[in-house]
Amino acid sequence: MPWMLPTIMKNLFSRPVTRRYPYVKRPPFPEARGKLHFDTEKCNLCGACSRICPANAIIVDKEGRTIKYNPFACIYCGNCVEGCPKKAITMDILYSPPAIQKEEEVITFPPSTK
Amino acid sequence: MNWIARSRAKSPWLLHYDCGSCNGCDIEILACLTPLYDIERFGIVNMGNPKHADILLVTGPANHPNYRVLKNLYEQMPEPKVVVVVGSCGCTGGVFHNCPNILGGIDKVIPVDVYVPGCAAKPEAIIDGVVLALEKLKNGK
Amino acid sequence: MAIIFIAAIVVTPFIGGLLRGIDRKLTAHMQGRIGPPIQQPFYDIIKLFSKSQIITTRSPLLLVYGYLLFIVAAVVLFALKQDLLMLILVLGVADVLLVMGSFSTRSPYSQIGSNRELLQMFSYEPILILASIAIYMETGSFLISRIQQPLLPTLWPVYLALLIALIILMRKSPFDISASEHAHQEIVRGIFTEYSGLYLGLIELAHWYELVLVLAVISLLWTAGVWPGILLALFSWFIVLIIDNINARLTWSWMIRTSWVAGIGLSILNIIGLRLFGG
Amino acid sequence: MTASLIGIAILFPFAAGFVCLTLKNHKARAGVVFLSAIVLIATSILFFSQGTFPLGYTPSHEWDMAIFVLDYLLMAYFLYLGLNDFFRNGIKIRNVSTIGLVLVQAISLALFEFSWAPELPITVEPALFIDHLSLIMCLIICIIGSLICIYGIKYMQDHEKHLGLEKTKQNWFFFYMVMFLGAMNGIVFANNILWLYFFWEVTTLCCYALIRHDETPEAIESGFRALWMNLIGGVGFVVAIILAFNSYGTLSLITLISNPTPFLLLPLAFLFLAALTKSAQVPFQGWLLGAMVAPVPVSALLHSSTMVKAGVYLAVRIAPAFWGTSLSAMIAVFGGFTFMAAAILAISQSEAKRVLAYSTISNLGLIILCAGINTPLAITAAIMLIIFHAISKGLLFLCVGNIEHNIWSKNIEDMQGLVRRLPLITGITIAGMISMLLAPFGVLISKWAAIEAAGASASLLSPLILLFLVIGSAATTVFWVKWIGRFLSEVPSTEGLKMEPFSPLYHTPVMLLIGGAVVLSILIAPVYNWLVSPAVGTFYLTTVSTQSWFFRSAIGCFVAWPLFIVLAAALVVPSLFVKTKPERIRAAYMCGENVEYDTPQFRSVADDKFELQLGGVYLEEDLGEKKLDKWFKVIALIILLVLFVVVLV
Amino acid sequence: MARTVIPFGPQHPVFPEPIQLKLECEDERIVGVVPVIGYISRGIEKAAELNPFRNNIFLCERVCGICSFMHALCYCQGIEDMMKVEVPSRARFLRVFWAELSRMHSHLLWLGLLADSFGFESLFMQVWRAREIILDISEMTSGHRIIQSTNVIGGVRRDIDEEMAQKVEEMLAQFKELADRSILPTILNDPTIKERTVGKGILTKEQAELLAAVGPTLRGSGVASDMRMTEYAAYKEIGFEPIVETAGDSYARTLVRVKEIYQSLDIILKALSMMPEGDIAVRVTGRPEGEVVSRVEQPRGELIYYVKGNGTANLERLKIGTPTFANIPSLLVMLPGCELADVPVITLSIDPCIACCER
Ligand code: SF4
Ligand code: SF4
Ligand code: SF4
Ligand code: SF4
Ligand code: SF4
Ligand code: SF4
Ligand code: SF4
Ligand code: SF4
Repeated sequence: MPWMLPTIMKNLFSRPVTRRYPYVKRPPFPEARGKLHFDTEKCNLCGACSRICPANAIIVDKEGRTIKYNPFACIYCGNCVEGCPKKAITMDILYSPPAIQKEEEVITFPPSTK
Repeated sequence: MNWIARSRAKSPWLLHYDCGSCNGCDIEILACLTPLYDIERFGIVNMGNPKHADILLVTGPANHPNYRVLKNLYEQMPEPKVVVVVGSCGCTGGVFHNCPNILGGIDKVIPVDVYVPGCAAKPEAIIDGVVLALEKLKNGK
Repeated sequence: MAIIFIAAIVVTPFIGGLLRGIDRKLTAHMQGRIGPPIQQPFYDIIKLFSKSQIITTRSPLLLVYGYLLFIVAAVVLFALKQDLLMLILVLGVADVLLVMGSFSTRSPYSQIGSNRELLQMFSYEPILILASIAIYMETGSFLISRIQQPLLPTLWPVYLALLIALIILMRKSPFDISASEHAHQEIVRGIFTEYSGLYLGLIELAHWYELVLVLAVISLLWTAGVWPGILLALFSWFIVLIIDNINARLTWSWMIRTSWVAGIGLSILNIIGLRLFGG
Repeated sequence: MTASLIGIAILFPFAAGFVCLTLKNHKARAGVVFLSAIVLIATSILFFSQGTFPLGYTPSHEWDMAIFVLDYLLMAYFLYLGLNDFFRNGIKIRNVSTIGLVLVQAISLALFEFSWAPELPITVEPALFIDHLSLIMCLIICIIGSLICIYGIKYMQDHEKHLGLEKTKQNWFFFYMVMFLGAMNGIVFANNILWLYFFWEVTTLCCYALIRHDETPEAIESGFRALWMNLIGGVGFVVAIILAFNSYGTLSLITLISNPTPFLLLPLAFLFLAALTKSAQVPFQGWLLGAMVAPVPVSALLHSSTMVKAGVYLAVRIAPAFWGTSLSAMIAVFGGFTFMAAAILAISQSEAKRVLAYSTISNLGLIILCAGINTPLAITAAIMLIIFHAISKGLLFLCVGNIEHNIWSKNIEDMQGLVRRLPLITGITIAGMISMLLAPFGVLISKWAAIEAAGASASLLSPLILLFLVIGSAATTVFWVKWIGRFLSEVPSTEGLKMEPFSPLYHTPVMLLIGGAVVLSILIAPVYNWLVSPAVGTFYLTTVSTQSWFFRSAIGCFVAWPLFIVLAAALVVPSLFVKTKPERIRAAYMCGENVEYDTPQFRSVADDKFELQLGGVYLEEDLGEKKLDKWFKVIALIILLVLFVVVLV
Repeated sequence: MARTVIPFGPQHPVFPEPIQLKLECEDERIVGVVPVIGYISRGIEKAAELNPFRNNIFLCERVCGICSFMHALCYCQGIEDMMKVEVPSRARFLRVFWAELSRMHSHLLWLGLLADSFGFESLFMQVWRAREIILDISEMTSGHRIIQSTNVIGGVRRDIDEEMAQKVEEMLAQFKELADRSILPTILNDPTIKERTVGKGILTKEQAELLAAVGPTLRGSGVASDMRMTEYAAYKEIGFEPIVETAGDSYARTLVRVKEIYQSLDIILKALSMMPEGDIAVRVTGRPEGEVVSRVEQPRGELIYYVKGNGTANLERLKIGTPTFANIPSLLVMLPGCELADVPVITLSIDPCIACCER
């Protein structure tokens, strides 16, 4: 009964601890795992990321020279980042935003120069 | 009318249903209620009862034993109502995409208005998602 | 008289809504949160009024109007300074109609909630009636208009008992038994579970009236001028908020025990005291 | 004119009863019952509109002689009943106590009349005395009692059909039913206490016979219980007669009441004992609960207009005589305790008629409490309670009887969702309960007056009385509302309500009664002015005024009719514009596992469908009869003991 | 006597997860309980046979998001056992670090839910506010707030450097201060909390052993049993004593968990200070073959992974034995006879987690 009293009184007379998101945004931790970026320069469309993705979120189309990445399936584990032989995938510290439509990202590669 | 739209946007009440999630997103939803995120700032209250709710927050993928319950809850919510799916597995099946008991994303069962990706979705992302949903609510859907 | 009549009907819900808003704000602050804006209850109620209506059965809907109307009637009776005991009985009518309404659907949680609401009435009604009798013994009349002296010095045990009733009526911990205001407990929203939209809004509106009314009754205990009375009421209200935040919610049997032993006990002792030494 | 009306009111039912007994033809009997009902109703109304009150009337002395003889015949019959049972079934509490009590009564009465009394039979001028209180009782008996008899015509047909009886026993049934009314009129008119005593014993006889009507072992047992418990009251009566005559030399009730002296307290206490056995106060509630085995019209009659009302009538009648004494305060405590105890016990009951019975006991306790408080406001409350309780309780019994004949059960649990199955009768029942329970109906106005009177009572015991009063009235709300809740608990459905077929003999009496309850509650001011105020005014200064139809006492004011407007608005307005379109109907919330929206089923173990069951709350463990009954009886006995001690000291 | 039979769940505000209790009551006294489970069964064990064995780490983490780290740990330890991999000792210490961090956040989460279940909202808020500090530590060190995703077969994926360790210690001190000031005294002393928990849902020592309860449910009944006593990861070096209470009621279980929060705090600090330098992972090649049983102590009790490999990239069988599944029978002993209002409290007192119970 009275044991909670000091706490609530202290709370009542001090500033709330609430983070005022979305008006004030806290910078994410440097280690935070967010959405993926594919570097079309480095990637050679080997497909390793697709094979090791536990969520089946990456589809590499070697012929069509596209990578389809589905942020709504991705579990942000970073397995692909670590597994990519070319280090072509980087992970943002910002999470991918909510959306009204779930659209896959299609990353198109310039035609092969070989 | 303006008043109504405004009030709708200012007073969204939640119903949360866990359809087969791993708990990760559920506890992040609960975390949104707590002092650090405090979504009651936006008038959001977690109601726990479909008849009082405006927003249905669903976590987890749709699975066979559970989709019927989800449907029932959705039907018991009065209009206007919106559905927000939280978490990658609810959006598409995510990491559970090849589990035998899974139907797939929640949109296989009920119409979904907002998708919040992430595994687990961060509280910030959930707030963003709800804010998106409010736009829909405002217009009476 | 007509002015008082209309003012009571129109102004009361605004005060009630505002109090609810401040209530939520203060509660949030006590928990270290920012909380909703103070006008939040008004947003809520407008939203509820604008929702589409879904219905289980018809009778609860009819009875909700009765609940609201009788509470408004009680408020008017207060504003016109009528008989206090009658006012309490009229309040009882309102509550009975609410309970009947939520009994009207075969729904597990609203039934359990209604049963508990009955037990709540079982707990607080005696306190209110005894309070009105104690006030009578001091003033010589049940009419509110006859209260002229400050009553708190002789009626403080009754005041303490009324605080218990106030907790129950405001549906706050530890006696938030029938509706579980925070909705995360065993009976969902209890008695309110099956109401939605407009009807839930009407109930909320009635609740605002009821809140103001009960506070007004408490303010009677100090009628050496209006302001001290109002301060007393607000003070009591604030005490209830604090009690709400430092207690777990208890069970109905505990509620009945406390309200009977403490609430009825204090009131009866007070009445015995008045009978023996004064009045 | 008045003389013949009195004659009709008392004698006609006896005559009609004998005619019923001889008639074997159902139609003819129904005709007689119907006719006597009309005659009685007409008589009482004529009486009310014609007479000037109070009035005394003394019929010729042959009647004194007749009653003198009949008295002993009656006792002989009781003795025969006891002995008969003794020889058939051996020693049992029931026959031993019957025999013992009859003998005590007969011997002491004989000793008194044959050796001490100066003349034989003792006559009193006037033998009959009729004031407004008697008149109110007469109206209740004749109107409500008659309606119940009419209802009984069809009820007993169905009842016997259900039992599969070959030979009808209805002639006996109506013999006692109709005679009962005459005896009751006798009680309320009598001024000679010996007459009063005779009619008192006749009601005991009727009550006994009607309870054992079905002749099941349980019925016989209950009949005997009613008999011997009421004989205790009879003994009380005889003692009171002897004591009163010894100290006053007269047996005129009115003389005694209008000249109270301290010596009077003891006979009054004994009269009160008779009153409280008759009105089944704790600890004597057993017989009334047992009486529930009787057919419904019997219960309705016992509870509303006859029998138990005789008890409270007597208590209210003699109240002026003990005004301001310690006896008065103790009576208030006693009544208050019964009010509370019975209301609490009613919570744990699941059988409809038992709930009604406890409610009756409780309300009678309240009336006795008012008689004990004994201020004009309290007596007003008592008389209004007698009126409104009679109407509502008679109504409720008839309703339950009707329901029983539709669902063949008296268990409240089986009445779940009955509004959908039998909307008409259920609606009336609920209205009847509301008239017992909610402001601004008459019962509640009376209760309001009772509480204010108790608050204003100067007695040192008043805090105790108040305690009983508030707890009792809170408990009353609980048991009524949870029962109403049972009725209302229905499953969502898109279909509209379908009324059950209208059955004139069943539905007319209940409709008349509910109409009466509502109209009289609305017209509380004129009812008060025409009936209650003069009745109170015979012995008290009235303090209630009905300015602008508000019910106003010196210390408070009840504004009834505006509340009726609110009630009407609350019922009528929304029902005009609340529309339930089928597409809006949803299932009740069952955690998402509803099977269909219109069945009370949910999915559970192994995906099977399970019936949702919602039992009522009975708090059996905390407030059950098993736990509390003993203690309540003990406490009540102690109070009674203290009461007598107080009187003797 | 009138009987009430109602569904309690799957969607019920008391349970964050879907489970149904079919309750039978008389008045409000519970006379029968049948639990209905299976609402969130996804078929993870089957899916684990379809995935490459390394990917299963991520799947196993999502058996449940609360003690996800333990699942990954248990799985990795199993595979490592099977493949005879020697895990570097720094990695073992880091595993202890995250494991105990999970335990803290799990217990705090549970404590908040318990407070909410008996309507003590302000306590719920305080607890979860304190919990955010733990989550921040988690995000700072692993990149995820609740699913740390730091285990790999052969070690861990993230390291904690000096600076970060410093920061962690600061934040833990902050947490301790908050907990000491506002949470602990309330839980230890508040009479209303005791009213709601003491003597509710008693599980005797004999019953607990007979029904094979695990974790705090078992320890609350006086049995000193904790998988950490088997000294996996770095518990051997750090040292470990299980926390035991003897009353066997809901309050005892609460106390066990509250004390474990403090114990975990100590273990984390010890792990940070004792952590040896070195690699955080070894490279593992080859494919698992054979079968193994791996056990770790989750916040809720003993977690068992049975892994069977057949020399291919896919496992032949993965079987998960979870603590809640083991604790449900004890629940069925505790519930009958209690009040309806106690159902949430007692149910939560075993800290039910349906996600991993049903997988
Ligand atoms: S693994 Fe790397 S290089 Fe290969 S396809 Fe993926 S992103 Fe490109
Ligand atoms: S982060 Fe994980 S889930 Fe997302 S794409 Fe990469 S491997 Fe797949
Ligand atoms: S999205 Fe991830 S964290 Fe969220 S419920 Fe699904 S698996 Fe769990
Ligand atoms: S397969 Fe299903 S039905 Fe058969 S035993 Fe298993 S759970 Fe039961
Ligand atoms: S849990 Fe069993 S039944 Fe379900 S998918 Fe896995 S293997 Fe099949
Ligand atoms: S016990 Fe609970 S928290 Fe832990 S893994 Fe299982 S479901 Fe998750
Ligand atoms: S599934 Fe496990 S717990 Fe159940 S019977 Fe089999 S071995 Fe025992
Ligand atoms: S509970 Fe165990 S035995 Fe039953 S289906 Fe699930 S995994 Fe199989």
